Amino acid sequence: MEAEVKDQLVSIEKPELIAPPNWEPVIMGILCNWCSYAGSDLTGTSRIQYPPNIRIIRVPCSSRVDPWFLIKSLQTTADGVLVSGCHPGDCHYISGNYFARRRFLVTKKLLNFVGFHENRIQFSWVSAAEGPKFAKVVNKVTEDIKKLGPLHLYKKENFEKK
Amino acid sequence: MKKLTYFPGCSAHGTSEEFDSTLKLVLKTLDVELEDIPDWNCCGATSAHVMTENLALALPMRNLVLAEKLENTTMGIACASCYQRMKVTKVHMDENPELAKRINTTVVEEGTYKGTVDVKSMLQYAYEDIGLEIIKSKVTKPLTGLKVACYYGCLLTRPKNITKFDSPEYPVSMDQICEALGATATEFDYKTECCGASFSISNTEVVENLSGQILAMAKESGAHAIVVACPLCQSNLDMRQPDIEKKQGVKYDIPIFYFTQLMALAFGYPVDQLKFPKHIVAVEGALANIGKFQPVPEKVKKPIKAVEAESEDK
Amino acid sequence: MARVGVFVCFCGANIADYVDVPQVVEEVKRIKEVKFATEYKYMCSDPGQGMIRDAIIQYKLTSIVVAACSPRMHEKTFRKALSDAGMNPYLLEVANIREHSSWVHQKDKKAATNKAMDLCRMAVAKSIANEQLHEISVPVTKRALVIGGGIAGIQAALDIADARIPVVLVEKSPSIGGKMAQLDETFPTLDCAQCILTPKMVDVASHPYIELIPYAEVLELQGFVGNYKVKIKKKASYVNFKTCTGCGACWQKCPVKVPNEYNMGIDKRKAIYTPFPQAVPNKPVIDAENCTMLTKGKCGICKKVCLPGAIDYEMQDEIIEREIGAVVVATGYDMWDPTPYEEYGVGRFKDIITSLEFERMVSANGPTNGVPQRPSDGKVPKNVVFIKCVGSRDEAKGIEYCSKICCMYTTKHTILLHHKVHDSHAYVFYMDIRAAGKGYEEFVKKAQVDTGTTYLRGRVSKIYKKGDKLMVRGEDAQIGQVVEVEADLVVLATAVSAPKDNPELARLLGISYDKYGYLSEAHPKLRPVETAKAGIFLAGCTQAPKDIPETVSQASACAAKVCGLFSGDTMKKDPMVSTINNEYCSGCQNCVKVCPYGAIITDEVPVGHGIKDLRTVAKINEGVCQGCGSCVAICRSMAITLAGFTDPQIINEIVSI
Amino acid sequence: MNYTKQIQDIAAKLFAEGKIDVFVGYRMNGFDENQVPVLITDPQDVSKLVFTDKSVFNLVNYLKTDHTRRKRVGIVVKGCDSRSLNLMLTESQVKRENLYVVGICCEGVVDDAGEKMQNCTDCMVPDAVVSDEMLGTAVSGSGTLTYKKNADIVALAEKPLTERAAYFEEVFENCIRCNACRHSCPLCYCAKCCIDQETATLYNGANTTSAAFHALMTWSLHLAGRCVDCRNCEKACPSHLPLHLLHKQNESVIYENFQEHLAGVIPEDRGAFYKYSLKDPDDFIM
Amino acid sequence: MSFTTFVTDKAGLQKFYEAVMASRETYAPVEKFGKFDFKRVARLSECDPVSPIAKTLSIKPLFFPRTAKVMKYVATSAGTDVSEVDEDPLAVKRVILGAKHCDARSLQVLDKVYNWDYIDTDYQKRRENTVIISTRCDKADTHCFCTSLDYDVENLDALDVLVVNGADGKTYLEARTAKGEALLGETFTSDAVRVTKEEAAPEMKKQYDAFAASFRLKMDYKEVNAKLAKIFDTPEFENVSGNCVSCNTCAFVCPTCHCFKISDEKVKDTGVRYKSYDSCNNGYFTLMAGGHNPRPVKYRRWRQRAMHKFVYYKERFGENLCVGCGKCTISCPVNISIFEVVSQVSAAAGNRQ
Repeated sequence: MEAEVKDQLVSIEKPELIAPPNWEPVIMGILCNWCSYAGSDLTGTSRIQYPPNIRIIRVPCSSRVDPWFLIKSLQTTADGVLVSGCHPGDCHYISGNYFARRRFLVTKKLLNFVGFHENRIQFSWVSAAEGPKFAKVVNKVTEDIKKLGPLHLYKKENFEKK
Repeated sequence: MKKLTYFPGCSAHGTSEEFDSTLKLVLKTLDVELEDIPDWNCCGATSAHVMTENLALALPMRNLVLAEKLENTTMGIACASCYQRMKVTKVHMDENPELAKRINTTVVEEGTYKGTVDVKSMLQYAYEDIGLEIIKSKVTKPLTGLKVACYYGCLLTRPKNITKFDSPEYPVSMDQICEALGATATEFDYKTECCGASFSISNTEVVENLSGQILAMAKESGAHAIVVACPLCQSNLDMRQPDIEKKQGVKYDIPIFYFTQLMALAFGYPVDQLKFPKHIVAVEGALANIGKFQPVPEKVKKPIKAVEAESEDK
Repeated sequence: MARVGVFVCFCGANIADYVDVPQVVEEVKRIKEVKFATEYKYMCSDPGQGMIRDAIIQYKLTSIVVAACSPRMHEKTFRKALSDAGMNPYLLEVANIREHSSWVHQKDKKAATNKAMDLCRMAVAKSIANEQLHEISVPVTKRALVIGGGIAGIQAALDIADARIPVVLVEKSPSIGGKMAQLDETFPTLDCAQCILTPKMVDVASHPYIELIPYAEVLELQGFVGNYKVKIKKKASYVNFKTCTGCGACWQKCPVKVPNEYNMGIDKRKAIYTPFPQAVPNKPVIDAENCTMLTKGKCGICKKVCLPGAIDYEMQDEIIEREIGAVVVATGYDMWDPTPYEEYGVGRFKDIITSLEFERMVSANGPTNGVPQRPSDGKVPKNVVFIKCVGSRDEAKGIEYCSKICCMYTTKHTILLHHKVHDSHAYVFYMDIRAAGKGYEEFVKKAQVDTGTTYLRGRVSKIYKKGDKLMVRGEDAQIGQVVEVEADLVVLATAVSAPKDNPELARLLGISYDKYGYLSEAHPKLRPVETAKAGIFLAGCTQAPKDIPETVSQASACAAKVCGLFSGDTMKKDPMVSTINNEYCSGCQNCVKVCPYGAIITDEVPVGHGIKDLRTVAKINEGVCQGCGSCVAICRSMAITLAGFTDPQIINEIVSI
Repeated sequence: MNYTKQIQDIAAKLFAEGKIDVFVGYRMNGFDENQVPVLITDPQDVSKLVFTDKSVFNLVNYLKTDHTRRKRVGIVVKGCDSRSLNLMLTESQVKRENLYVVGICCEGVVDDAGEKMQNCTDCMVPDAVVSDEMLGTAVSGSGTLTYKKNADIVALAEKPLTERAAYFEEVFENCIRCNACRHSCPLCYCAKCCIDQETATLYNGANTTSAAFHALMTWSLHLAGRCVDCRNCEKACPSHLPLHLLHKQNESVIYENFQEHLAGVIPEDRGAFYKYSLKDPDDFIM
Repeated sequence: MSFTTFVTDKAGLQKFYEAVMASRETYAPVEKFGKFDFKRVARLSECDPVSPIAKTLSIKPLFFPRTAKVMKYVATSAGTDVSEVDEDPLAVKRVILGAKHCDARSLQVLDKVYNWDYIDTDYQKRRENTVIISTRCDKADTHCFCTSLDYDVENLDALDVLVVNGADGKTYLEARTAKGEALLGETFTSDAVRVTKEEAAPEMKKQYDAFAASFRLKMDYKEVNAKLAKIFDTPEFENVSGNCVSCNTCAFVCPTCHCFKISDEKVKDTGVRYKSYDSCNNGYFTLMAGGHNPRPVKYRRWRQRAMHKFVYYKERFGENLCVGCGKCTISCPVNISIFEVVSQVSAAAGNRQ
């Protein structure tokens, strides 16, 4: 029995909380329309398989991503977030991803500072041609977050999570 | 009294002794004191850089490190080959500090390379640091009437990004110095052609061909003499001249002067101090033109930039 | 209360094999706002679309979710289906359950189904916050600006004007014609450049839809596609073009002689001059730098001899403003200056000339009446050496690219030389002969045979003077030897380089340029005529070196683009643009800084609360906005909304799973 | 540090010359050593003005209220205050021509207990960077500014994640969401704070820990690259929360990664989020 | 009914507290970030029953929480399922230690509004189930003025058990209500001495007199009530509100403010409705759905605050909506004192007459 308890997954930020059996993380993926969303479509068209934990939201550009969306996701439904945009220099809107990059770094460091594991907030540049890379990124993020366990910090405590 | 760090090089005490001694006379007039680099060593030319890069850089670096101890900002080098090796080493070291650190370990007992000393050929020093005005002011016996072809050779101005001095293909600095001395510089297109260099010993025929062309072009330009700033050029053009004449069946009789010899002459030093007897081709014929006639005032050579400007006026 | 209809697609077996579609339908039916949900084999088919149309009407739906393939695939199809049913097409949301679920989770049907349900729920949640959007129509000023009056600008202007669209053609020099007007004959057909160009020049001058502004420069461009405002500086010509008859008395009597640019300085022109006899407009201008009347106040001869009294020494530069809708940039090219080739003696030897100088010499209306002469002594050259790639393909001294036209024009020059000086002999030093083009290779082959030109593959290492000859020493790589050619004249095929004013022009137009100074196209393959800025197009060598046929093609392509842009009274535009809520905007103007398109400007609005004062707020020009959303995320006051991707929409998606 | 006399003279002169409508300064609170901000409109009240090391509150905050808007204002600013004023000017919130700025070469102010405040001991820009008139002699030496990383964030960053999480959970739990932090911040001038707008209140309107987390995170990110470390927020917080931690954390990330200036030191500099560099760190992105 | 008074020493008081904690859920001031807030405690060492008044938040949140769940709902196509929230954690039987007199008094004031036209059952239940043990302050704080208001601080019956540290070194505990009497009876240990009220009275009076003499601030609330009622339109409000930064802190820390807002939070199909504090100093407090805002400017909001506390509430319920605790002044970032404001405004009114 004790061994079983040890095997159980705990939340990295709150080790006193144990994940329910067969717990699967939810990852919020926010992708820019022109590169990463197209890349994720290519992953589909190429039938490259990846874990089913990610839920994808389409935005026009990574610069549309308000840090608010990340905070909101982590507070409500997600155990981790992935934001993906065009590679530097490839932004459909010329410079959007450069502005986004600064915000992302500060947001990530701040959330980490107040207690979130840094792997819960991840970023990637995926171009429209990088279907395999998108699968790789999702694999990595899912693996990382599975290791971290469920997120409990600042969750709306009254809502049952699936 | 200006001070100048001096790297004589091996030839200064051998084949080009006249270069060395007249240089010292000239600089005395120009109020420049030479300080020899203590315990200087071979620059590595011409064999080191085809054998090992390390050695080719380490030998000049030792000289540079030693030169830095003298606290002068400039090092003057008589021999064009020595100048080339030093300058190449200095530029490489300054551009690549990592390399400098690595090469420095070889000569670490002499000190650390700092890059504080600039490397200049004596021609460059005379042209840039002394200047035509001062040279002109020291002339007591102008060389009026003497027509000279200035021959720079391959090393003094090339490669351009290393030497950063004068035009690599059609330099004019020596021409202007000669004009300042009162001589006339002829329009001479073979200024930077190859003289055959060290094939002088191993394959004399090459030198005879190449230097032969230079002599022929000089003759065609109407020059009485050729002026050089490189010991090897001087020896090839001078020493091989009789053979060339024999081969081509042409009588050239063009003496090959170091520019310092002409400077010393113009500054009024007696002829017996100028080591003319060391020359193979007799100088008297050429020197006889001095003062013989007022030259038709050919268009005076303008500085490099003015030449470009002139070209627009077709 | 929203009434959402959900349509889940099988996509044949593509979705149905890996996602339990009926279960997805059951799940979405549980959502409060979903009033109708169904499934179908192919939603994109006509019957599928019909189902959507019917359901909209029957269930009074207020927004639609289609769960199928990627929205990048069929969003437009389904939007049309909504339109057909009388519904605003932007009330559609697409849940991507194929690319994002069935195709990527083929081994786990349960997980794929779960994910498909979540994706549908997210789409439903987003659609609840969807709003009716309407295509934006931006009024268009149907007038085009063409910058540059070379063959590219002339062609573009004529093509646009022939479509009855007014064109403003701005040319820097006193006459249009450009480089082509300096050419003698053109490859590969050897027709006379003047003969084919001058009719076009005259057309420009007489075309009712073209306003020609010569001797002028563009100063400023403001606005956005369809609605630009341009400021043009018309330099003072000191000649009243309206009264001038073009008789030429003035320039015949003018005492001041200056090198003639048109003839590459080979001969002289006067201080009052027309650039060349066929100039359009054929009116003289006074060169203010050299005219002694204007510089020193002495002379005034031209005024005395001008019977119509067209000379006006007091004339000032004039600023002309025009409202235009599109811009064609056709500023051409410059010849590269070969001065760095010191080993050739460029600048020292008078008998080394550039190819354009040669072109002028062999031109029938040129300074030497069509017979080449040595600049040094005026003798007709017999041995002429042509050196190609002077500057081109030379990283050390010149530029990296191939100038594209030199091979062909040098071949042409050998022919022209042969025509003009029958006993001449041409030598060509070359690296490669690049003759890709219709009839080009044949032209080169024929020229080699007809002219007997000696082609030497190799670079020239030195040119020196021997007597009155130039000795050209180079390598003949095919025999592996150094060769020396005794030449009377050396012609350098100098590279084509970008106009030196291009960077400044690019800055004032707000477009980009490459490291050489050529203006950048929007896409190297698929959008070679457009720039990144909507409504600005490129024609000719200002984008990259080109020959005349290519230049003309691109100019006509520009014209087609401009005509397309002007095909309606307004331009239609995607409504996914940002808008500002004045009530919340604090006027900090940070959005102005981050907008990549300069679409945000400031505006003054009343303070309100009975206070009689104005405050500054941001204002978005929806004609320019491309909908990236940078400003939305940067706005601390959350005063900016990006239609289609509003905060409530995205937050709804986040909290709906 | 006592500029009471000079400030009274300046204010009196400005009123006499008719250059200002209101002067924003400090007065004694009337019963102990502490001071309160005062907005003086009557020239006769000029004698109430004081300035000592107890003049703590950042007065730039008052430039966003109706009492000063559309008026000509005289104001006293310390180093940190002047930086926030600089940002207000850059962000077009006040017009320079409407201001008469009395800059202080600030030697640091003290808290209620008489101890020098932490932001003063760590102060990198003690002298006012924008002023019409400076009082005192420059405190900052010549030479370049060296960045002092806040000791509190260094200590916290070294702690294990779980401890940090627990610590901040307590911070957010003790937040009563009165929003005093934001109202006392001179740079929170939005017409309606995004946290109070419908989109936000729909999910975070209540005063829960979760909502406090959301509000403080959003707030500190909106001040990232702009916070001038005047600590008005901490002074206002009824729960004495260590709010500076969030700001200093952002400031250090921005300073170390983007090589930006400190907020408000350079005129016309809007802060790190409103520009970018091609050299920004990219290694944290996959 | 007469209530018991006990006399004991410090140790006895501690024993009493420990006994209370052992038998009931107990709330007491707990320090966090230098500020005391009433939290549930299990051990005496966790809390400080005599926390300084200037650093202690009020007990109001224990009756009127900063955020309370009103209801919970699940909305699906089958309909909307509304359910009561889970049991109220504050409605159990409990004891509050270390409450101040002003805190206790505030509940009496609040009772009026909570039992007015609508009876707030949650509040009622919490009140009924709570026993308040209050230690009388020994010295007034700089901003205290409870003795100047319309209640008898000495004989206050808003608290259930009074604790007084007598000048003689003894500790007096007096039950003031039946609830208090019961608690004392249940938990007080035998080593304390039971005395009559009269016996304890001199020492307690002495302590009270010393306390009452320590007040810096004194005013005549009747004069304030009367004058304020007449000067709704005085420009003086504009002056006194000049340096207010509208931060809302005063309302959030005030033991008598009771304005709240309602908000929903919904994730997926499930939602919760919350009731949370709000403040009349907030510019959007009175913004109506139609867009009209009757109090768009700061001085009007300030006037409302002052008038509500000293005029309107008094008119409706006969009490001042202020207990003189000074918490708003202490918390105010710019030290605006409600005392100063009302004094200044009514003084201005005096000048006008």
